[in-house]
Amino acid sequence: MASSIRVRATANGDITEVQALIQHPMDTGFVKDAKGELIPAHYIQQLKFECNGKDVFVADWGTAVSKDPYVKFSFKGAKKGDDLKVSWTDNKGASDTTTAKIS
Amino acid sequence: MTTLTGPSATRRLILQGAASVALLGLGNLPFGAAPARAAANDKYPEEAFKQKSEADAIKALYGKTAEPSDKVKLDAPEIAENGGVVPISVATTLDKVTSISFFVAENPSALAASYRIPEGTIPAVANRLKMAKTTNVVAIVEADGKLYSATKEVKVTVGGCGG
Amino acid sequence: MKARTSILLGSLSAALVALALTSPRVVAADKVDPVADAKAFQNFFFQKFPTVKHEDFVNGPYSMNEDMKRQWQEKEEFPPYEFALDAGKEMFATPFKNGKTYADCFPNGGIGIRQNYPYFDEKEGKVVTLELALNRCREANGEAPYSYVKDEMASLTAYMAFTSRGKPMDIKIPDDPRALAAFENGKRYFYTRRGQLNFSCASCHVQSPGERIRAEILAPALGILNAMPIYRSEWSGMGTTSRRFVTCNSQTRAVPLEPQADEYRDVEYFLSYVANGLPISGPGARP
Amino acid sequence: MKRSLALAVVLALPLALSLAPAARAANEADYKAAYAAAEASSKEAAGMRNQWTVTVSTLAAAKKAADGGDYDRAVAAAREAEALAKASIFQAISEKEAWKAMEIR
Repeated sequence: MASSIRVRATANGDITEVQALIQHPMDTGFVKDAKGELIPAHYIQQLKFECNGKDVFVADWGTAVSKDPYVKFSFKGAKKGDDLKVSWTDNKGASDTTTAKIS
Repeated sequence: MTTLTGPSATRRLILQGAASVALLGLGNLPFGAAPARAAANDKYPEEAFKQKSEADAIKALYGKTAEPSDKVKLDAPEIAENGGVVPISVATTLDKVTSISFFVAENPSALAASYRIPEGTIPAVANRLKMAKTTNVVAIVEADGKLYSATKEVKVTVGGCGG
Repeated sequence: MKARTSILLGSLSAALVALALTSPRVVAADKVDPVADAKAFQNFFFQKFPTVKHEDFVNGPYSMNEDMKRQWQEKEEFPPYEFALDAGKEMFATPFKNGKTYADCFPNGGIGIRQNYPYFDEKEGKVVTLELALNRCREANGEAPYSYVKDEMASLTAYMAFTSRGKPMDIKIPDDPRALAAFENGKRYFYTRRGQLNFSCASCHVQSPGERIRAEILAPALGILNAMPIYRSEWSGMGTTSRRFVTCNSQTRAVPLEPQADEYRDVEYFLSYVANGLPISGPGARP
Repeated sequence: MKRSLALAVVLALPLALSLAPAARAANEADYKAAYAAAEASSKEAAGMRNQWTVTVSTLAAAKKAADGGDYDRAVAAAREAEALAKASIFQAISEKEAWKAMEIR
């Protein structure tokens, strides 16, 4: 099974730009299914990016983040070839992790 | 998919074949039970995400109030093409930024996302948020222990609660 | 309930009366001339939207509105169809139980050929769409067919479209009266009003592209299929050409036909042919 | 398009008023007759591949009301469904030629 996380990390000089897209339903808990029953809330609560043993970005999310969430940020201090570790956990205790090489 | 709840006969007439996205009146719904926590040792701001109003959410998250600042640049569309996916970003020229948070004023709970910005990370974030209806989006930047905000109204005609 | 229906009924009869009064031009025994039709079709859109670059029509409503175009460009930085595209690529490369692959069913191994679909199959005497060809490929290799509207079918066609991006749509109409009849039938389907709202495909996508129906900005009919399959925010997911036809029908309150019904195959043939020369842009992202 | 809709609403008002409820309470036989007529028209529309979603749902509503013993409502819904089906048939017939008026040439 392919990872739920897609990351692109590109170093340009001292600044690395990171874009990530995660496959996740991000159900709000307010939407009904075809049978008229509420689909329980199911959403990523925390998404973390680590590089060279240090957190470079931590996202705390509620249900108002769109389905298949996307985020973009930049940080300093990394170079091409460094590993960027990305991990998330959701409100049901599920999680996923991936490591991307900075290009 | 989703169920269509309660559009009036008049609205149905006016729809003229427009899509049947559920426009749930979310503002009126009672807040659901707290979800189970995923991990116990992180600092996920559970309480702040539970607050309905923007003011309460800001208080729960930061314990103080924000002042508007033109150094906080909030970028959001005039009219969201779909309330389910509204691209919103913020950047700032302020120094010593430690966090950036996004609030959608009239969502069922106002706090949408909060980002911790460690030293060395550029204080700029782009993300995509759900909006239940036309309302203000507020970005708050925490810099040197103080809070600065920028606000922009985004019009939503297809609500973002259909999924 | 009752009043509402009557009003809508009234609206239908009024529209029909209006139509009768404005007296459509009497058309006497037209010759089917696809080349002239395509030229007129493209010219109509080029003149209606003189500032839109021709190749931009394949970007649907985003070619017509700046604010939306910006939202789209932001989305395209990491497009929502990315997961479907990856899944499609993997599926395309994975052999069937008998060891064969999709590549064995298509010219050029299925790569860069999207612009030639649908085509008219002279053996069958009917239009064959890419979705149909994919399911026939599966069945010929002992696999169960996929749903035509989304999921695996959307992923597979997303990948095949992606390998054809930028190639001009290139639909042929062979010298076969049945092919001309299919084209004509597709054209008729496109312009025929249906459903309680009394809308044809053309009511929205010829007369009003760029305008809002409630919140949605309508896409121009020209190039609309070049972007298929699409990730629609409104669907929170992917959909194929079949899904687009089916939902369009329901939105006018017409009971949709079964996916890949002859009428749908013909209208896809017509719409693709009149977009000849415009680039494939699929998979697309739409509101 | 918008103008024609507004016009349609104005034109439709007398029609809406003419659909006042019947004076006598309907019975099962009334319903069966009304439903059979509606079903026949609906099948004809489907055969022309021009069924409307509202015909199907109104027909279902008629049946549901009858199952619940509300024959007034069942008859009204069945008649509505029949009218909708007939309108869709009319639409299909008139569009056999009328579509050409919309064609880009």
